[in-house]
Amino acid sequence: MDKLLTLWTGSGLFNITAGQVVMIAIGLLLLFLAIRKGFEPLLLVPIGFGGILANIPEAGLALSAAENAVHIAKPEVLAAIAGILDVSYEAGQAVTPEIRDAFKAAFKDADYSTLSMANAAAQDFGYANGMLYNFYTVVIGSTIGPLLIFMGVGAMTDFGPLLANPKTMLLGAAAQFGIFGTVIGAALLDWFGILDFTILEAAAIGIIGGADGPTSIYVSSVLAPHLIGAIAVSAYAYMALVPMIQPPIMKALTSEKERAIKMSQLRPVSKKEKIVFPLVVLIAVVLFLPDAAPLLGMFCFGNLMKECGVVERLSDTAQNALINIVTIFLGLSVGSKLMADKFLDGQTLGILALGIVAFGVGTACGVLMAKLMNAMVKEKINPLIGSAGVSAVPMAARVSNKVGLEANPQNFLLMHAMGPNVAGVIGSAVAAGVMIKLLG
Amino acid sequence: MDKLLTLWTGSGLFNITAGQVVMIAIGLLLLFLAIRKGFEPLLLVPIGFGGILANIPEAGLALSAAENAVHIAKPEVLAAIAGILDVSYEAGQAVTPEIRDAFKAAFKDADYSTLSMANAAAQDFGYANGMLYNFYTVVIGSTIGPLLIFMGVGAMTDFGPLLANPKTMLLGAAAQFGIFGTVIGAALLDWFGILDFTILEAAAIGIIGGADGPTSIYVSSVLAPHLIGAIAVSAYAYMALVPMIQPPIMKALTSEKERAIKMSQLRPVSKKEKIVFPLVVLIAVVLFLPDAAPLLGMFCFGNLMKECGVVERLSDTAQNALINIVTIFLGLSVGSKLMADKFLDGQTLGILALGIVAFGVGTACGVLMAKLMNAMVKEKINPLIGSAGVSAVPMAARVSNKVGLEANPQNFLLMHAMGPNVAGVIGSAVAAGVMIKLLG
Amino acid sequence: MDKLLTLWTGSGLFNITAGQVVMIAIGLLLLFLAIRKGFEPLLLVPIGFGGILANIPEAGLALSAAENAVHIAKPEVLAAIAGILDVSYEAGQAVTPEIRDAFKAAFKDADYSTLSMANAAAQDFGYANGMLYNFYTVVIGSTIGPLLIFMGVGAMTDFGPLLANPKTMLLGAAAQFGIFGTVIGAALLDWFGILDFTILEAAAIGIIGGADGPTSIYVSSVLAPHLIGAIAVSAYAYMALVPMIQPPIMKALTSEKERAIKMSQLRPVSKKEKIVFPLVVLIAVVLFLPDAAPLLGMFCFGNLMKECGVVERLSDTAQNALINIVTIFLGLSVGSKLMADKFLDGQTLGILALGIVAFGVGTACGVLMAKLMNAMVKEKINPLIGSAGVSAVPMAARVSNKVGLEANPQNFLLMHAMGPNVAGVIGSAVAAGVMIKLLG
Amino acid sequence: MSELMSQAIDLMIAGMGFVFVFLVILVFATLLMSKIIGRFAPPEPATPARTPRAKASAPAAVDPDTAEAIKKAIAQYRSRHKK
Amino acid sequence: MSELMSQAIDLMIAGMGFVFVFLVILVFATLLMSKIIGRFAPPEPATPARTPRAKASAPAAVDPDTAEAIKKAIAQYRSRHKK
Amino acid sequence: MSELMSQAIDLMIAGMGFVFVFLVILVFATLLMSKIIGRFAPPEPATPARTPRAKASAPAAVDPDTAEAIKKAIAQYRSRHKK
Ligand code: NA
Ligand code: NA
Ligand code: NA
Repeated sequence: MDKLLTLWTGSGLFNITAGQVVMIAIGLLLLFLAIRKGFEPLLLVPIGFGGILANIPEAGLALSAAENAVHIAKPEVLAAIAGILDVSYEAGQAVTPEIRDAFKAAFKDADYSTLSMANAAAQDFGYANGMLYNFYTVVIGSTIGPLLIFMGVGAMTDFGPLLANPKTMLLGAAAQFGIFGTVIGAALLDWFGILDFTILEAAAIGIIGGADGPTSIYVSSVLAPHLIGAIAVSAYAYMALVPMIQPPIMKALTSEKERAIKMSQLRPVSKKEKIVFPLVVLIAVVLFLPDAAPLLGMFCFGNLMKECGVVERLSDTAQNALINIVTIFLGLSVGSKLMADKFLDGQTLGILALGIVAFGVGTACGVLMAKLMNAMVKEKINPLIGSAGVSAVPMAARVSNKVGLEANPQNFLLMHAMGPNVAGVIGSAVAAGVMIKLLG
Repeated sequence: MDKLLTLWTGSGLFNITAGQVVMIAIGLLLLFLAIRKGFEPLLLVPIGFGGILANIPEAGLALSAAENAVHIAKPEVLAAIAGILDVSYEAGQAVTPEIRDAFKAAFKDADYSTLSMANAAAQDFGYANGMLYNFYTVVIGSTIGPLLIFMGVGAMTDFGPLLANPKTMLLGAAAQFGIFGTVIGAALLDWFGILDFTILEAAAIGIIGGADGPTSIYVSSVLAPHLIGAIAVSAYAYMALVPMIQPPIMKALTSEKERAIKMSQLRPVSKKEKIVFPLVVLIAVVLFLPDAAPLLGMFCFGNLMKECGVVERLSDTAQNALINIVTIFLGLSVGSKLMADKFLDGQTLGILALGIVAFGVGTACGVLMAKLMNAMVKEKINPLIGSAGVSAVPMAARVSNKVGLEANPQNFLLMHAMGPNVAGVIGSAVAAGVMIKLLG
Repeated sequence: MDKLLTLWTGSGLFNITAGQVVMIAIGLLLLFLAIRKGFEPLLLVPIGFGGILANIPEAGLALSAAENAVHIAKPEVLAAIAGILDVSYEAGQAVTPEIRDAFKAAFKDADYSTLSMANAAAQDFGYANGMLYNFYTVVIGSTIGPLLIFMGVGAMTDFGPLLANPKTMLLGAAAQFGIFGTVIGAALLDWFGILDFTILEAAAIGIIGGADGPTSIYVSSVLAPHLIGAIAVSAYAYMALVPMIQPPIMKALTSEKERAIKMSQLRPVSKKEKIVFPLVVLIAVVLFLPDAAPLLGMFCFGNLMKECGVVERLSDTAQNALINIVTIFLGLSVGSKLMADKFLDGQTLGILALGIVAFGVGTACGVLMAKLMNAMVKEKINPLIGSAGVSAVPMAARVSNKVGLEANPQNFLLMHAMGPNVAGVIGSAVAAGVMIKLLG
Repeated sequence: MSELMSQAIDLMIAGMGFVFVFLVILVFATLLMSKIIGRFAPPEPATPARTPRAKASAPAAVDPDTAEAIKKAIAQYRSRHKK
Repeated sequence: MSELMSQAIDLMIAGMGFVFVFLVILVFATLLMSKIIGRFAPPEPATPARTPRAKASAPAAVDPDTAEAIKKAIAQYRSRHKK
Repeated sequence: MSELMSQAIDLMIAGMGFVFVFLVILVFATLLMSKIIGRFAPPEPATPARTPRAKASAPAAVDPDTAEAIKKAIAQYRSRHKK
């Protein structure tokens, strides 16, 4: 009977909190959006599932050994950990909610060595890190996960259209206004007292405007790891919504005549140019922005493996087995940050609201930049390809093509839009490097 | 000459012990069974090979840095490690077998922090963890290996037959008597003074009755890591022997007429049911047994990836590259626990003896449960499918089919047996969760 | 303006050193050789790219957290690390080049625990290990990378030709003179005061003569990790140059008549022999050279998986996904050792000079051994297959075939040369084991 | 009765009890799920139940000879492109 | 103006400035590269620009039916040889 | 003679000695193995020795054109189903 009681008091039904119920519902919603609505399923299926796992009461899958020990709260263990974290707690003292909060605050503020010691102490008493906590530490904490995804994306990217018309890179630059405009937006929310943000948090939120999943995860893991769940969900959800977000903005900012501009066919690009281009980007990174080296370095490495033609084995693995393995763990790791007490918060709503602003501003600036370029050069470009500069590869380029076809059924913009589209990836990685340099 | 002497005194021939010879022979036997007899080769080839590697004299592949340092026994190193482990040893003192035993005992009892410090000290003196020790720590010590295998198995499992006839789940429940019956068996051996077991060891041995490799490895890594070698070998060997173990029991407990019962064809199952089912299982885990969350969570995640149809890339990787990579390392890691001084022990014989009891009891209870159900409901089920409830997917289901065909050549039970077969996987994962909850 | 200044003073252009420029040029040269000239591209593309990444000024991708902290040199951080490393530095003191050198020397001499503590302290202040430093630690520092490559190579190796004519193993033995002759060569350079080497360095350089990439990386990671970059580059470059290095030596040591010797066709080899052979090698390792166990153990494991025919899934993964993933990381990790201040050194030139000697001596000894064998046995072997004993699989065997065809257009030596070719792999792994046993 | 024996019996009661409770709940939850999906969802082309994991009886849409030929072609293709 | 707002504006100026400088330099570097390669390198059969990442419009060298047949053959082959 | 030189010579003697001893033993062990297997085992269809690792000369059971066609089909199939 004793044992059955243990089972009952340890069950989810006995322990579940309202927050966990809500978060599990959100996890199921993400799965629904991914599976039925096709919202970036490769990431949102693992993220949604990881979110559910992270909110299983008593399982502690997303907690460190020390956090699990504090949750169980055996007096002697608590006392040992309190000593390390410098929390005032005596063995035997009642465990009030205030004491729990003191521990939580201590975990948040503790430095690397202190956390290591607290975890080691908890492991001495037989507690273990949760599965998702381990995934997060290895895949995101070390920053390796987003970098490997970036390598794989590099190995899937064709810079041909960009090389055929390099000046479209400027569209990819302009669209990064979405990033920095959103930082201003966060600062405004803070100024009006609606929400509190630090500059680190504001910058991490801004990167949603980069419309690039691994860049968002990388930057937020460096600048504001506690927001990574909300930022990643926001970034992937709005990337999936690009076909709904962008067209109204594109149409509002362009005339029917501009949208019907036909662009001349792209020149063929030689194999050699494609091989040398990632090295040119790399050298530019070396000379101007070392802090973008991890992201752009891995991206260029992936692209070089693809284009050089002599390491097909490696390129194929980077595009398949490796990126798939990393995606599974990356998604579950991001899901581990969807814990109720960290996610259900005003900041999350702010992040979702700012995310859509970010996409909108980026889209608008890309289109406006195209119009500005048309005012200065002779050979006109169709301003619709400007919106592709936000990245969201290849969805945004397809949107440009589709809106272009509506204006002129003979107007195929897909190839022309791929140039700014991949330039947007480079642009947001550069923006990420600047942010990390100045704030990190 | 000096150097040749070093080579000779460091050679295997000079140092090999009788125990190592026996264990290498056992490793070769496992390879023979796997390669020539087809005994679960995917696991037993790496386990057998790992077992040989672990018993190479002087190589220390399965030892930690500190254990390797103690084996070499340079006085100053030994003194440093003795200080950390609290063994009484003075630098310069002769290294008697008693002192070696004292170190071994200290390693066994030491907590996490102490072991880390001892290893760090040994590494300061240039010793390194053995290759297999590292594999074990990363793959099994962290519990990640069995969980990833379970994810891959989930991605290969079709719950269709179970969904078409959910009441066969009860057969998968009944067969878990094999697990708990074996725990009682171990307690009996202990009671009669034949062998000594703790309740943790008894529970870990019982899980052999789950007839599921990764579950066995997961549970024994949590409850009794020192027995993992014997338990895994026993579990995989008896799974391979299912076509010999089960039929006599099945025939003894059923009449010719019962064995000839024809079951009606299974209804078709819709794609939606298959997508939602892993989520239903997950919610049940959330509500009732959080401690089964790692195992069943990963299993359901794999199955959802397979069924949802939108992440084929990930599902394919989970079923191929990832599960294969993990299997290689998991097998070698289990093999690392086949070291002579830990494996050649009365307990191992007890585990082998109890393992076959476990399979037999599980088989019998599955069949009897089917007969009990027939006594209560109108639509009869063929009791032969009860034995498939032990798991051992898909071997046990094939055995049900084969014995059924012997009784009635028109009687195809394979699909009907797959239901209890996969229910047995869920059942033993639940049993694993209960054991870990109550004892872990 | 302040921020723009930060960006400028943090840029590569502002900080780059002449050494870094040279190293980036060397990285580009390696890429050129790999991509245009086909020099072992699978390794040299990642190594060359990793070399460029490692030399990005200010990015610190190949540095540990503590080294990065010392590079940035904030007084309080420097003081904390100085305390751990026992460097005399007071917070606030000016950071002179001497102090930097004192830190560098301290990093080089520090033991495992001290380095861990220094890194932990740096992480407390927010510094992180560079990406390539992490890759190196996980893939090479743990020795796992080269071992997994060796497993994959084992799974791609066919011992058939060797089994058909086992006495050609002696050619693979003789060619290892290249290894030990090079050690003597390094000792000579040291004796004449041209360069300084320790015996560990000399041995690590010698292993280039093994003409086997993973063996070279494994041995140098154990004996002389600071030389791993130069040794790996040298080994792979000369392996690519085998078609230029070997023929003149082969022709100089053989007469036209010897080169025209036709060898009788190899007997067919049964499947069983192929399955048992890796186990025979393993048992020989067990009995005679435990220190070769990691390398030859993994090699035999890979080969057994291939030949046994019952674990095709695992064999296929070992030959594809797994070896490709490891190759990517191994190459980048080796590249991380191409940092200017460690690579641009007289020793590197010495290593390049000794490397070609190693290949030449190995080739010559293989050919001479074949002639010696011809002097003693009746059935003549073509001495051209002796040169294949250096390894460099399968290039060296192809060279034997090509030179043989020049002497006699009906003379197909490829199959006969594959025997000594794979024997050379075993031979250099044995030599590696001896070196590690006697010096490691 | 020894300490271990009583622990083992306790464990069996709690364990088997829980396994049955869990799977009985799962039976009802599954039946409920199928009913709900059957009622609210539009009928879709259902896939007949197939052998899990083993897939031994996969529908032979391609005859073994063709599969063999393709297998060889793939092997040959790989052998050329693999290192 | 709040501290955060001034930081955010600073970040925007530095960030957008830098992004533009970087990409403008990259435009010129790319043009230069293409010119150099075009001048010094022998003409080679150029590949026309294709859709990156998506590869949706890959040239249909094989008709869908054939691809489907091969897909099935591969699936069937795998199902036999996979565990 | 310098310290290093004498160490190097020692290493050569021990090393080459050991390499030869090991491989000579392996030659005899291999011959013995083949003899035992040949005597005790029933004759089986033997595979002729093939090029290891390179596999360049794999038997051309499928002609290159077919392989090319299949390669294209696979590439096309992948391009549709890959992200
Ligand atoms: Na972007
Ligand atoms: Na089971
Ligand atoms: Na060699």
